[in-house]
Amino acid sequence: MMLIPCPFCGKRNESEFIFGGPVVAARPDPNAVSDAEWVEYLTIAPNPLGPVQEKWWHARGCGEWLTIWRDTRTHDIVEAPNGSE
Amino acid sequence: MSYDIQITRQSLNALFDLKGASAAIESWAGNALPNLPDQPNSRTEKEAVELYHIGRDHWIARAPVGQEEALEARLKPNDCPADVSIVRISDTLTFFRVTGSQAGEVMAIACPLDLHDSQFGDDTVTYTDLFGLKALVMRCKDGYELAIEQSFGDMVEDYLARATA
Amino acid sequence: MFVLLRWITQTLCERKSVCVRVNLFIDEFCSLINIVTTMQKYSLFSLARNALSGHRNWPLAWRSPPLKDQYEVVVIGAGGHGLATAYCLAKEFGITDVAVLDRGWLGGGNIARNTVTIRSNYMRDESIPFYVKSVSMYEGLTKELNFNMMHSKRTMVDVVQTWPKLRELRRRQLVMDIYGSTYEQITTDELRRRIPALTGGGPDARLPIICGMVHTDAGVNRHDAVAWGYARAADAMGVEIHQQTAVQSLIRGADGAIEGVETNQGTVRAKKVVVAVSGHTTTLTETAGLKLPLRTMNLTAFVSEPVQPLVDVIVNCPDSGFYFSQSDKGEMVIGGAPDMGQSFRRDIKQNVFEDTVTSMLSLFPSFKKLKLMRQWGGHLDIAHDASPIMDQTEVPGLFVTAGWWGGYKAIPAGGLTLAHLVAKDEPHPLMSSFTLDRFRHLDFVMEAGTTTAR
Amino acid sequence: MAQSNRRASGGRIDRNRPVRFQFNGKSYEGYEGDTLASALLANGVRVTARSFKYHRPRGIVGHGPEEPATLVELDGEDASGNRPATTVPLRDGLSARSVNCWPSPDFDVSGINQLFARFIPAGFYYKTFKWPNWHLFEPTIRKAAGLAAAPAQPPSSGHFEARHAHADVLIAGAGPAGLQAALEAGRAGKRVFIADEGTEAGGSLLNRNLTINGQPAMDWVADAVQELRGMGNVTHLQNATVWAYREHNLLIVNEREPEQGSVLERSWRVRAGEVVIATGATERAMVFADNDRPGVMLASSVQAYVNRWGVAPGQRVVLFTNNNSVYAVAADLVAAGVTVEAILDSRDTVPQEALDTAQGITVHTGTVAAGVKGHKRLRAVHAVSAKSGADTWIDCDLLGHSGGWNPTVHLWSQSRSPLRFDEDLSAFVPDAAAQACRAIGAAAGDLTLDRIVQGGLDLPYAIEPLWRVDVPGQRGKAFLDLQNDVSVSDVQLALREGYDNVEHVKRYTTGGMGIDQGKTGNINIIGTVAMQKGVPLQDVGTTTFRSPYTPVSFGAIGGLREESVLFPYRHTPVTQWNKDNGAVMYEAGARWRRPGYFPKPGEGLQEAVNRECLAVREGVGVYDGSPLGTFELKGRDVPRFLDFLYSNVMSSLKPGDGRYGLMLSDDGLILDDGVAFRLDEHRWMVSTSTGHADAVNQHMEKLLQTEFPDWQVMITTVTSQWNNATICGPRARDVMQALGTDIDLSPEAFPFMSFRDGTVAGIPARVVRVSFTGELSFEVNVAPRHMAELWAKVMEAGAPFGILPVGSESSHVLRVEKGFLSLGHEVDGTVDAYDLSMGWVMSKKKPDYLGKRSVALRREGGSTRRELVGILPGDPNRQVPEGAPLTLGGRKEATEGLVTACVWSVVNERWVGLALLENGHARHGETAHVRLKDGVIPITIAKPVFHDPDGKLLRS
Repeated sequence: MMLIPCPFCGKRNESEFIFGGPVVAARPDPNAVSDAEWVEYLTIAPNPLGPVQEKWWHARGCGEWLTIWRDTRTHDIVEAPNGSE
Repeated sequence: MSYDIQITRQSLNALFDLKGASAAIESWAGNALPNLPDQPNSRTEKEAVELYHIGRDHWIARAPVGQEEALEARLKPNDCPADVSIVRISDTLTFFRVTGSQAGEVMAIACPLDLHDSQFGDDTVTYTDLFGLKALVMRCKDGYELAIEQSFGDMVEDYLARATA
Repeated sequence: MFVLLRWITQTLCERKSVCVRVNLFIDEFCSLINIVTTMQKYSLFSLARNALSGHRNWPLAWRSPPLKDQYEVVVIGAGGHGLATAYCLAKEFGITDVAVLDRGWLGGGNIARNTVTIRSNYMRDESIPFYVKSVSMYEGLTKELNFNMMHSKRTMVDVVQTWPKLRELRRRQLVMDIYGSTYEQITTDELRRRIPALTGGGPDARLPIICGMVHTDAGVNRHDAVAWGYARAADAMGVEIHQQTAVQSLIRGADGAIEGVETNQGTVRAKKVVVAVSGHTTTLTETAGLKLPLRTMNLTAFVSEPVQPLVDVIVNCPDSGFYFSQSDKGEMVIGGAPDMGQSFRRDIKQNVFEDTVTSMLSLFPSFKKLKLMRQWGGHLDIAHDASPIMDQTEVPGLFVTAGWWGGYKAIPAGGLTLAHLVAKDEPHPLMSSFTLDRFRHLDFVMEAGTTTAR
Repeated sequence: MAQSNRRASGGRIDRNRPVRFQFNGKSYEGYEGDTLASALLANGVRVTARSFKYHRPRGIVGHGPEEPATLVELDGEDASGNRPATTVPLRDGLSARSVNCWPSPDFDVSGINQLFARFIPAGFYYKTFKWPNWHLFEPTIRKAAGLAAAPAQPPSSGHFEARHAHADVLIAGAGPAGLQAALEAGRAGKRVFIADEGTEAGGSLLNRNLTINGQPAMDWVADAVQELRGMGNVTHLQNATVWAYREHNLLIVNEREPEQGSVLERSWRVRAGEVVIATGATERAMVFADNDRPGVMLASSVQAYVNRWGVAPGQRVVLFTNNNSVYAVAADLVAAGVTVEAILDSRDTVPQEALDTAQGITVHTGTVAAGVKGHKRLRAVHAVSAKSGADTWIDCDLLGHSGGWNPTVHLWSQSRSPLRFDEDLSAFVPDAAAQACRAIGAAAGDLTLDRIVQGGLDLPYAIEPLWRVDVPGQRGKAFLDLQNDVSVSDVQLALREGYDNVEHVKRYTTGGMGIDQGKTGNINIIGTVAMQKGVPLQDVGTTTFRSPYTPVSFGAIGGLREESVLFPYRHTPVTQWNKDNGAVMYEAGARWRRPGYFPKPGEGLQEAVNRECLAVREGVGVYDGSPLGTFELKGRDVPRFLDFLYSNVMSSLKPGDGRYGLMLSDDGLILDDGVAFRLDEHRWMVSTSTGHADAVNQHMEKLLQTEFPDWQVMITTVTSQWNNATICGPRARDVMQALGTDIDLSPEAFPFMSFRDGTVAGIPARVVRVSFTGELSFEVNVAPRHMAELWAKVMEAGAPFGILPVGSESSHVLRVEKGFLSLGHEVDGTVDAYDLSMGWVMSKKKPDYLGKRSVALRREGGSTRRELVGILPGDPNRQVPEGAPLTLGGRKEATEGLVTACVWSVVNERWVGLALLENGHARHGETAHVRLKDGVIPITIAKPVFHDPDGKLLRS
């Protein structure tokens, strides 16, 4: 069980959170993209052997949706890698 | 009971859920409420009305059930502007008190939160995980007060009984 | 002689119709000779004979030949699927110039860390025939590979605790009937008779037991033996297995097609490369600029201390979210739900773990004094629709088998169908629904609500 | 003779408190403070077990959790299996039995296996038992395995507990290093949590005769414990094992017999700022022929029994070593009046300080123990000079051996911190930390007291590794893993056959896979592999250390949650009424339990359901609809939000009106269906299906917070602020009148799909006109505080009209008769709105909403659709099982659809059903075929509505 930093509450036990999936590309205008682009947006998620950006919901806490960078090898919560926001 | 504690299930409270920017809420209902707590997960009180700051742009006002109508009349949930949400939720939460010398130990069974004085002060109030449910936790005289979604009331009473069997 | 025979068939094969049969026959024949000639037969007698010579004369189960710089086919991953595929390439399709590369030790992937549940109780027309085939292949594997897999066809029993689950399982049963896979409902009394340790789930329980479902085709076996048996048989037919040979990237030619792999032992060329590395599929395919709808998760399991025989079936409790069987060593091998979130960390999540244990104790209260002995986790990659992917990718010559969770039960048929795909460049009928093509129009294969037993 | 090996004095036992216990049916006496092992040794019991595979006689080898040989099964209240005798505290009335031997370890029938040993080498079962098939042999093999029996019952009294704890520093181990660290952190005012697996603090000091600043080391321990007890910021647990090191510095501690009335064991989940691993070191065995004979013991264990338990496990002792620690053992033995015949040291030169410690004792340098005499009790040791090969037999009744020391790095390794092989210690030691943790003391490789506590005196450590004794011509098995009977020849066989990775060796030989997880032997397996392959140990590497460090009972892990509280459960104010009125309760979604049906005495499901359905169709019924998810939405952007969320248009709703809608996921799958009402300009009420309430809430919050942070929408969950009694049926309006309300109930004033606020039976209520049954319905919503009262009044007011409570079974029948959608039945992840003939719900006007593009894309793909149809079994009295497949002509082949529901229709007086069928919409009137295992049922395909097709009734 991890300790997840909530912007409102501070570090809290993972059991207070619900996993919300990895952060994927912004939703494109469905009327402006090709079928292939639309399918890629829906089905492709980053799956790195290392830091991944993901969403968590503080469901049993303040209700905040938050974003963290987590290293998939160690589960350590890490700084955003260079080049990402 | 193998732990030195008392568990008391409380009757109805008057509860109102308030959402919106603090300025907006203050300007609409400021006089009806204590000062808005500025610290996250902290509480203020004025004339038996308590105000819990339990989320971003999110507060809960609590008063004795006897004041429910009066408070509602002052908060006017149905008339408040678009950028403020006020909803009566008195029936949605059931409150318990866990008091006694070993209250802390029973809370340690119930929830993962660090309730040490250095981490969890007298004016702290926060949502956390309690027996796997979302619950409001705060200190009270000789122990802790917790609130869970009303429909889980019987279950939590059952859990607490087992925890202290 | 092997070569000669093949040559004869090639020349013979103007008249296609005969050709196929002859060819198959020849392949059979050759591979048969192959095994017999190069692999020492294991038997009670060979055991006795070797005992007298102090077991000093057992040959290597597999060779460690030097790594060549070129092969007809390179299979990445010496796990269950990789080894089975290599074996079938040689045995079924006569392709023996095959190298299986693994960054670690053979059989060290998920096949080294799973709960060996073999079953075919699926729900969709796309899935059931494939798993029926795989289960039957497993049953013959000990003899085929001359290696005791200790296959134990001990049936799986579902403990049903909610009506929606029963409805789902009944639906599954009715479709399975069509494909000759067995599934039958039994009463709670019968259930408790077959599993005496199942004393929880009574009328006052949180989820009272409603009934049981029995899947007699299900079984368990010895996972290491599966890896070793395939490795030994494949090796005997000329397949090379290279351990400690880490593939760092895939090489594409100017035409975009696959050309080989870059390894820590140097470059290896091949016109056909198979990626069979559950969990790490995308890590490799990304090096070829390929995007796949896969995410890697961690599925954990644990075993109890070994105890005297107590439960002789696979117990699956979909409503409570756990399943277990008792190994021949006496350990209860227990599995639960996967962790949330992507993970390459083979470790158990305490909360997920506690939930699984709690569920188990509520149905098997006498296990409270049973002790946890060991726990572990394994990586698996889950496709967007949670169904497997077996296909030649948009990179010509690059094949993937991925998205298996509970891929253990799929190893024999998975190896067969993948070898078919690689050898013939077209999907095997049993796997034709599981190509990447299905995502082009979001035609997901939703194996909705398969059991917790993966 | 009672306690023949008990020394006259000494030991940390209470000689005034004798304890009676039973072992394999014989009764013995020991003292308070004994372990089962020390008591057995005190009583001169030599053969205490049989081995797993060959059933060789075994004795006690160790003194702690490392014990590989003697596992026992406890009877009675503390029934549990496979317990190392060395970790079982002796208590009055304790009754223990050796595992895997019959009738007794002294005379064990299966001992015969020893004769066949050569035929059953490592992995023999992979090579045989194939013909005719494994099933023939499996039962026998299974019976032979498995050690102890599983406890037949849960503990008859008491319970387990799991709790959370938080600490600045967690210290694993209360030996000298751990106590030292605890004192320092405690004095610095940190929150300290120190746990130790032993019954008493002190660690290795308990077993040794050392001094700190001239005082007995145990005095220093006593003072330390005393000081810690006085600190409010320190939690100190003994008999508590830190068994797992998880991510983010979460460690799990198993506390046995805590001082808390009825708590049997307690599990602590400790979240620590820093972790200090002070778990000490474990002595490793020497590997030589017959090194498993009773009387062959770890040297440090001999020392422990003499010093801590006042037991002399032997009278004439030979010690065999490759390192210094044994010389201190010799000194303690001499001091205790035990004869040390000789020390065999494999090293050619022994450090002088070591020799000085053991003055007067014969030391044979460059000499090894090649083998031993004695089957059930040791008689002599075969001493062989490594150089000259000269050999002698030395008579003795005990051989203490030490292959050196391994830092106990299990927790360190579990933290995913790497190990490195230290050449000086010839052992794996902690390398760089991967989490906020550090190892100290012996666990870090500081193996002697002088390096741990200031003023501590100890013999400096030195070692020359000897991974196995290899004397030509020496017969007998040399064991690497006693518990699984793995010998050197097994490992050699594995390597010979190509299983040359250490993981292969482990799996092929099962070495180190026992309950002790190879605490004494693994390193020797690695050493043997390294020797064989001629590579350094570092390159061979270790096998993974996995939790738990020592076995933990599942009860302790599970804690309290069990039986009725396994999963959360919810109730409405009517739940009790339902039970009191004989409802059969079902598990509904979202942890609710709802009434399935209300059978009268002697009535079956079908009769009860028919009765309830008739009431609704011809009179009136009522059900508790409280569990429906309900949300209040507020803000300027609610309309555009709902338009994005639902597939149809909601923004056009006028205050007071509502609309049914579908929510899709963005890849075009149906998430949920429900109703949205506009309360006023900026306030909306959204209701969801019971089971998806939480999911929809998460869905909405995720969109608003992560996709549209600027949109002004505020969501409040009011599921439990509103309960409702839904009154449905032709007489519903009459019941409402009878209840009394200030709301004008006429269809004109109060049409379908609208709501009104007012009072019902004097209770403030919001009445909503929706219908899930197809009949005229009033959903009377009130605050839960009034629900029980309302329910009672409804039953009372409805009585004259024959009102009946309706369970979920009847709701199912009623909605099927109407062809209303049920997510659990008709929606299984493959169908879309068009398949359900609900194309009208897919807005054409809106350029974009969740799922629109994907549904279109999927349809463009042209794959055959399975469409919702009604079905009428050819035989009106023949029910079709739900889920039954439809196949072309009823042939045994791939399905073309399935029956999603089939119910007895009270209005049609026949079985009717719904199905998903390929191109079903175009096939109304045709015949399709249900394929069952043993037959075919022809059915007629029909429009999926069997009652009031134009919906006149629900609008009435």
